[in-house]
Amino acid sequence: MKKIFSRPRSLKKAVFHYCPGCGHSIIHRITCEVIDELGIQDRAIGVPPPGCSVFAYYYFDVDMVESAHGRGAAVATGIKRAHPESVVFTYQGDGDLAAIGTAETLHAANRGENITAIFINNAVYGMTGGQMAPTTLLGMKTTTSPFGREDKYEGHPIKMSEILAQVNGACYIERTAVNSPANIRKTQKAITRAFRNQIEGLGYSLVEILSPCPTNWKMSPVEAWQWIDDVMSKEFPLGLIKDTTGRGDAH
Amino acid sequence: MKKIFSRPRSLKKAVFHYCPGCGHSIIHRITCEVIDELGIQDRAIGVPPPGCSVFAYYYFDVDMVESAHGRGAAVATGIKRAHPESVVFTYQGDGDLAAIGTAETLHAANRGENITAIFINNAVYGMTGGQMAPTTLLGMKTTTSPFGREDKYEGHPIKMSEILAQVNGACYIERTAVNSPANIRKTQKAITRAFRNQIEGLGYSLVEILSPCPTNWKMSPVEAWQWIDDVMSKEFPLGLIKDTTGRGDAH
Amino acid sequence: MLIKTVFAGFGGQGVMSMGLNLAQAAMMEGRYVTYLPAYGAEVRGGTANCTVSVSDEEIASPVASSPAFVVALNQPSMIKFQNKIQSGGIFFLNSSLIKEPLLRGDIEIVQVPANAAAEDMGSVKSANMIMLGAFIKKSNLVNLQTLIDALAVALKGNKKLIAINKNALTAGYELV
Amino acid sequence: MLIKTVFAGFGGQGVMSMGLNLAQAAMMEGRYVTYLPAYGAEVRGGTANCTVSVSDEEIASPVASSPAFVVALNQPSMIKFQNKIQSGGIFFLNSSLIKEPLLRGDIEIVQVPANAAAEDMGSVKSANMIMLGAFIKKSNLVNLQTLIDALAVALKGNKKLIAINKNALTAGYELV
Amino acid sequence: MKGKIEIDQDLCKGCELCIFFCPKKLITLSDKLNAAGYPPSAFSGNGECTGCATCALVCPEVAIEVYRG
Amino acid sequence: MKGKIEIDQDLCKGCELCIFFCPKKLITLSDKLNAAGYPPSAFSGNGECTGCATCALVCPEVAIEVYRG
Amino acid sequence: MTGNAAIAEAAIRAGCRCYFGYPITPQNELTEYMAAHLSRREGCAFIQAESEISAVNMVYGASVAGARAMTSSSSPGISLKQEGISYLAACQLPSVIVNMSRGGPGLGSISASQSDYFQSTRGGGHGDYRTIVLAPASVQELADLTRRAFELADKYLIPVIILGDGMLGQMMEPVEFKHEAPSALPVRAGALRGAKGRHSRFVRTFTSNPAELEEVNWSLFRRYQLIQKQEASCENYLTEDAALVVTAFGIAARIAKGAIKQARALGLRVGMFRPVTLWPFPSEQLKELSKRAKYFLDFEMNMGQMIDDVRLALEGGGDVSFYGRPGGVIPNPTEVLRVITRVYHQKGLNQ
Amino acid sequence: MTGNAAIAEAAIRAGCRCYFGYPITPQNELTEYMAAHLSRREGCAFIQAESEISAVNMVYGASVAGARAMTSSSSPGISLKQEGISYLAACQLPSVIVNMSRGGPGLGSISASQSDYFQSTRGGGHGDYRTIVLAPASVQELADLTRRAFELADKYLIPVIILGDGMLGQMMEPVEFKHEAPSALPVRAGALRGAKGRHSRFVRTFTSNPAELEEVNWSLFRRYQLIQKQEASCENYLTEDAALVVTAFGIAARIAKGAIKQARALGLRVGMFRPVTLWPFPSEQLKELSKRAKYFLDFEMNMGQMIDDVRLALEGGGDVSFYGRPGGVIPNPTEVLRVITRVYHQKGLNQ
Ligand SMILES: Cc1ncc(C[n+]2csc(CCOP(=O)(O)OP(=O)(O)O)c2C)c(N)n1
Ligand SMILES: Cc1ncc(C[n+]2csc(CCOP(=O)(O)OP(=O)(O)O)c2C)c(N)n1
Ligand code: SF4
Ligand code: SF4
Ligand code: SF4
Ligand code: SF4
Repeated sequence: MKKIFSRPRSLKKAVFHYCPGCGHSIIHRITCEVIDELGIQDRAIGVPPPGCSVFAYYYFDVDMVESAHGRGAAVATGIKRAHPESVVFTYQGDGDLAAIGTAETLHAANRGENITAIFINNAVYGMTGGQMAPTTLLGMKTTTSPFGREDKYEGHPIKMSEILAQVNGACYIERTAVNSPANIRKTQKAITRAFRNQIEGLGYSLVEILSPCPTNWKMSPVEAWQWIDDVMSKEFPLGLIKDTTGRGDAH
Repeated sequence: MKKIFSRPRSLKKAVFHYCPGCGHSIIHRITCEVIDELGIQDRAIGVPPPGCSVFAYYYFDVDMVESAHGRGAAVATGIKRAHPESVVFTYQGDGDLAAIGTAETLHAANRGENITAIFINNAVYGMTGGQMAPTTLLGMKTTTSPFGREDKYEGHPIKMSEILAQVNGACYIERTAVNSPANIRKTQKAITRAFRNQIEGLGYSLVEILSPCPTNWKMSPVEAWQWIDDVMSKEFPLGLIKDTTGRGDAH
Repeated sequence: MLIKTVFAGFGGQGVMSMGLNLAQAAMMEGRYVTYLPAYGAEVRGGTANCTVSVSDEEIASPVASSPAFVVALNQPSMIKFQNKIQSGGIFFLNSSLIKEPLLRGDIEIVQVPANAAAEDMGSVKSANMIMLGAFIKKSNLVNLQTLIDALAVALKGNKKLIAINKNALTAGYELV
Repeated sequence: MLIKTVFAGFGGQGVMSMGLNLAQAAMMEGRYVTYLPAYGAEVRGGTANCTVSVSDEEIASPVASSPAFVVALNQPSMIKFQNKIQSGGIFFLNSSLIKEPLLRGDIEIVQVPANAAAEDMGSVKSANMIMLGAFIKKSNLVNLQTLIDALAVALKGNKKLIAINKNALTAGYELV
Repeated sequence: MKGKIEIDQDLCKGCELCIFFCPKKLITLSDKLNAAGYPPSAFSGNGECTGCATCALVCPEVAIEVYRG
Repeated sequence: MKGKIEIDQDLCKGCELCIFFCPKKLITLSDKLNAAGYPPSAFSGNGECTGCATCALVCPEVAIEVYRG
Repeated sequence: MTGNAAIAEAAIRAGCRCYFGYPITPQNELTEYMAAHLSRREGCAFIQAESEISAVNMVYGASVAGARAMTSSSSPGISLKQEGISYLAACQLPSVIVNMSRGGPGLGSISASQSDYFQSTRGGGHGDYRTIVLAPASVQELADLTRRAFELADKYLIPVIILGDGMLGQMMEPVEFKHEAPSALPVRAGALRGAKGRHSRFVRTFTSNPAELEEVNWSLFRRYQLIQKQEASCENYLTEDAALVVTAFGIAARIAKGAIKQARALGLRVGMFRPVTLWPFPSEQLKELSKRAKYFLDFEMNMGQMIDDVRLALEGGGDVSFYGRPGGVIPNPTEVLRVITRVYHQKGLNQ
Repeated sequence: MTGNAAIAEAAIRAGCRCYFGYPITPQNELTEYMAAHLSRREGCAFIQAESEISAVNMVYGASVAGARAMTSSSSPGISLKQEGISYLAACQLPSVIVNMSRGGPGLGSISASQSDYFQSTRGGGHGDYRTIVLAPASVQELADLTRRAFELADKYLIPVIILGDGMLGQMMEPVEFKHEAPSALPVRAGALRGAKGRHSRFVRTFTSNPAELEEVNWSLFRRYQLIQKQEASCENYLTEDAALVVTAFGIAARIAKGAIKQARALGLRVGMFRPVTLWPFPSEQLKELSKRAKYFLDFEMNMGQMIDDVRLALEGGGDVSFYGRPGGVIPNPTEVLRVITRVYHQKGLNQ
């Protein structure tokens, strides 16, 4: 029998430190699959800011640099401008990209920085222990929204992809999820496109990925995966949000 | 004969330090007219961050506090939360609100902070001597875009109002200009609404005002005023951008 | 006397609440107490531990570099702390999950089949309280009754939970 | 000898380029030179000034608290600097715009109808160069020819502009 | 005479906006400079002024007061 | 037997996602804990496995290798 | 109660009604306590801001409006607040900033550390300003000094930093609160709340006239001198007969105390000088002590920062050794005892 | 050429191809020069970032990728960069940060000031780190030290701060550049440029193991000691026979020099000690000098910051007076002369 599925080459042989059922692990793997597919392991430079995935460099077998919280887009900009042959991607949580990093992200996108952003929306701050994120759903109780998020007090969950779609420099934005075999495949395709855009010099691409955090959602992995379908994707609808690349391969 | 036009009460008797033909002066005056009209001179607290209008407290006869560059929305939030009876407005330039203050502005709007933002878009950094602003038009030469702003290098002019319109907490956003008698009147109406919304507790309101900067545009005042019609408002179309207040008085 | 105890296990096994209950009880007995949780980025899917120091005078450091007692609920914790426990100390092992032999001869070992006992009692989540009961019996750090009282405080009077936990504590106490 | 000169006027009257040209010329003559523009938030619609220090040795401070020469192109500048100019210094006044009398008797005053002369020459924007020409004649800080050469550098060889400015400089030089 | 305006000579910065926008073209620039160094504008009050206040509306310096009556 | 899978007992965290998503329900949770303290899942290789790789696709730990043949 | 919760509770009891923060380990329990107690409560404000920068500027706003306001963070987040702190100091706005510091530089470690001493005591922000810096060494003191911080802030119109560390924040110890939360606080004079019944006024720092700014700096400076005279405080522990004095603050002092007890048991005459206020540094008190003791061992959980102040206070009149562990490593009393013993012998104090 | 332009030109000639900045007075000419020379040029990057924070983090990225990179700002903007500078230091990324400082605190004034001495020399950011700090006193030195800054940054893998001020930045003086811009620079070893032909690697600071972070701190510390030994530099001006030594840096030193010339003309034996590197502070050199001279007058355009280092270097072995003007006020030589004369007499040096 032939081995038809195994660990991608650019994913190091290390045990993930993530919780059981966490979406980060899946996204790591499929990103590495894309890197392998595109043959860019020796050009890729990853930028993981703090967040549960701050240790991403233990897993990705590509050059990587930690950035300060929220500054991934700026750091990636610096790298790409200094060394345009590289393929630079940020790997940012929702606290990172949509709260403290709002300005860096929006302006990098607006300048059309030729980089790829992988944006993990798990509706909470994972690393710091489950605080409210800009993406936390209404009604969700977190350690800093103990009464459940309310529009009136904590504001509505922010839709960063839709916001970023407003600026010209962003050429491709899609929202996917990693909560089912089909969605995982779609996510992989989206990540592929986001990297291809960069390789072709088309500008800023972002894939927002709804990603389960069973720990802070206080659910079992299976429940968490289903909750994305049942609840989260109602607030954050999946699908292509923007594509100005003119390439025919949108699905 | 009856005096039918004179200095509004809440505008101090001081000579503006602004350049001849500058829009700041006009906006100061009409904001004061609105403050008089609404009878809120003793409740209003203004927040002017650095910018040509950093000295706004020399003109507005209401309580005022300078904020750090870009942080107007955060400071206004702090004031309003600590003292909800006040009527708090920020008076921010485009460098302030749309560059360094991007995150503060977007999130204050998203939380629906019950404040009023007066946003002066003059397409340049005035105070610091004419650098490129996020709103600088394509092709415009500034001291930091000496070859003329290009989409590819410096990104497209940012439309902050359209971006802010994406978030739920923003209840009212309108773009006006102060380059003709009619537009000045419309601006005054918009500012009135933006304050009224706050008084009625409806959330975050913003009026973006296209404002001439003859000095840095290197035009005469009259040319600058016309340029807003001829060029600037093509990129930044005037009109109501968002209104969820349900009040009938939109024009 | 300053006595430091480390409670260690997987996240989810309830080691933090073991420590908290002990700290609360010691406080109720009028002793100086510090409680120090240890967790970090690596906690996700890893081990968790906390340190409780109990003393009759001010406590200098809440950290235990060589604790007198270690309560290990799983194997990685046993491995992690076997070289730290002080000579002559007592190592409490959850023998339901820890199968490997310990390599030190200068410490006392108390084997507690906590998970098995908890299953017998029909409440698998009580393994930690069974361990704690056993710990108290041997360590004599606080009275069992104080611990039960402390529990009542922590559980804010939830009768059902108090009963379950009290049973587990007592069962553990009697197990060794 | 360290000599400090302040050029002052409205923004737009060209005081900065007067200072720059003088500094450039002095540099070409091998002297130590500093040029310090002064502007601030209040410049908008206000006055502008710059200080040129020329010396045969290293210059300590580029600031002039009591300049030897002041060139004032408008009345507010005259008012602002009339108390600062050092005793025995020379005050160059643009008499086309400055009508009020000066209140000090211990300094020399040179009246230059610069705007009027510029209008006569048909280039209203040259009033500053007329002033500068007059200044050079009286102050003897640098040679007229060096100044003209410096001008050529600043104008990057633009023949037409050079000619206009040279004429203005010379006219000013001959005016006093 | 339906209206008239008064221009504060010390406030005016000579931006010429009132001149440009006055529907009756009743305002001109004076040839003297004021204390601040600007040539202030002047009202040529020849009776055609309607007191429409357009000039005051556009004047950045709040230098114009308008009378009607 | 069209396919089979191998589950790395040390990598598995017992999240049960493979169990949930396996279309043939060929995976179960074992009752022992692995070294990391998780009950790993086990493949009940009863010949029905098609090697569809769904389990591997959803496995967050990359603990599953799939063979088809 | 954890140290973090103790601060939060003490702040609320000190009349703090406005809290603005942003998550960061190891101080999240503080923010979370505030979320639970100030959210949805009439007259209170809790905001998880979008960043530390925003949080400190919300404090600025709330303080301008007359409220007792507070923010908290840990090292990297405190760095981001530096501009804001400089503004708070410049505008003389009372406010409390808590730094439960962690290992640095960079993202560092989340373990307890003391390497932000310089940043806190010398103004990590720009300009000639100081903040009062309080360094508690127990959970009880965290609570007590939090209250004190608000009082000092109001008394001197100054931002006050509580410099704790991750261990103090996360450990639990018994704590007693001596005060109930006030039902209402008087509004601070000078607060901006709308110009009702008075002339409008403004709060600012910018000026185009340096001489004016110099005046501000001088008046700040005079206030700082007053604070230095009145508020420097320290703990002397067994220093009367000490041949060797350990200087240490915060959690390190606590650890040192344990070591000193052991040293005393061994017959070594060792004592401790612990600044409670890091700024103003109790220089007079230390100078005074140096009349009796000549040998000092400065012990810090960093590479040597407070030692500058120790040496400045001693003015050459003492022999100062140093022992430090940076990065979030927490030394234990026995280790410090070893150092004490070594220094004691090296300096010939056992003769 | 203005000082600001001189820095920019010197940087370009030092091989700096990546500049990221944000407008702020009084350093805009620097940014603008870079805009004119690095925009639209192959292999170069100029970005006006959306904030100072973004700019310093772009520098971080460019430096990680092996480029000589630079940012510049003035006081409030430098405060915002503190977190980033701490990261640069932690990750040992060579980089140059220019601070043309202005009056503070807060928004302050745009006039020249020296009140960011503490912030620059003690790490305004969190953690045990240092940056090399160079303090030029003329436009020529701005240019020379800019080149030196890039060299030192690469040599020691450290961020280097050029601490100038608004006056130095805006004044013009003749300046000579001794070097042509290199056509290409070798890529720094350790740079991240994709794992071609080697194993992948990473740059980070975060660790869950404080002991690891302690090691980082120790290795930084050892490097800092090396730098202190090798790079401390100063200017001695007429100090051989000086009874009174003025200590001053940057623009203040320049003003002091003028005053000293006048003092000498009056027959007063006055000299000047000017640190060129503020960190490492030339303590040895000053200590050495204090064998000859006992009286010092520290003169700064702030309320007294470098004086700490002067006193630390003297270790009680000197009598230090102070004269300072904060807020952006620029004293003139005559004023400093008056102070010199007063101190000279007070200390009885004219006998
Ligand atoms: C300046 C700064 N502030 C705060 C933190 C603490 N912190 C670390 S990760 C993080 C956010 C985590 O949330 P998210 O970005 O959503 O990623 P996740 O952990 O959920 O994957 C925060 C606030 C920090 N490291 N630096
Ligand atoms: C932290 C910080 N960075 C930069 C500055 C310098 N600065 C003052 S105002 C300003 C922006 C001015 O532009 P804008 O907001 O568009 O207002 P305008 O002057 O055009 O009215 C800047 C960058 C500052 N004061 N603080
Ligand atoms: S806390 Fe959530 S996001 Fe973080 S590792 Fe665990 S499941 Fe994943
Ligand atoms: S620079 Fe522009 S915005 Fe500023 S006062 Fe002048 S005209 Fe107005
Ligand atoms: S609009 Fe006002 S400022 Fe302008 S010219 Fe007329 S009166 Fe003067
Ligand atoms: S999906 Fe992977 S980790 Fe989860 S139970 Fe299956 S094999 Fe284990």
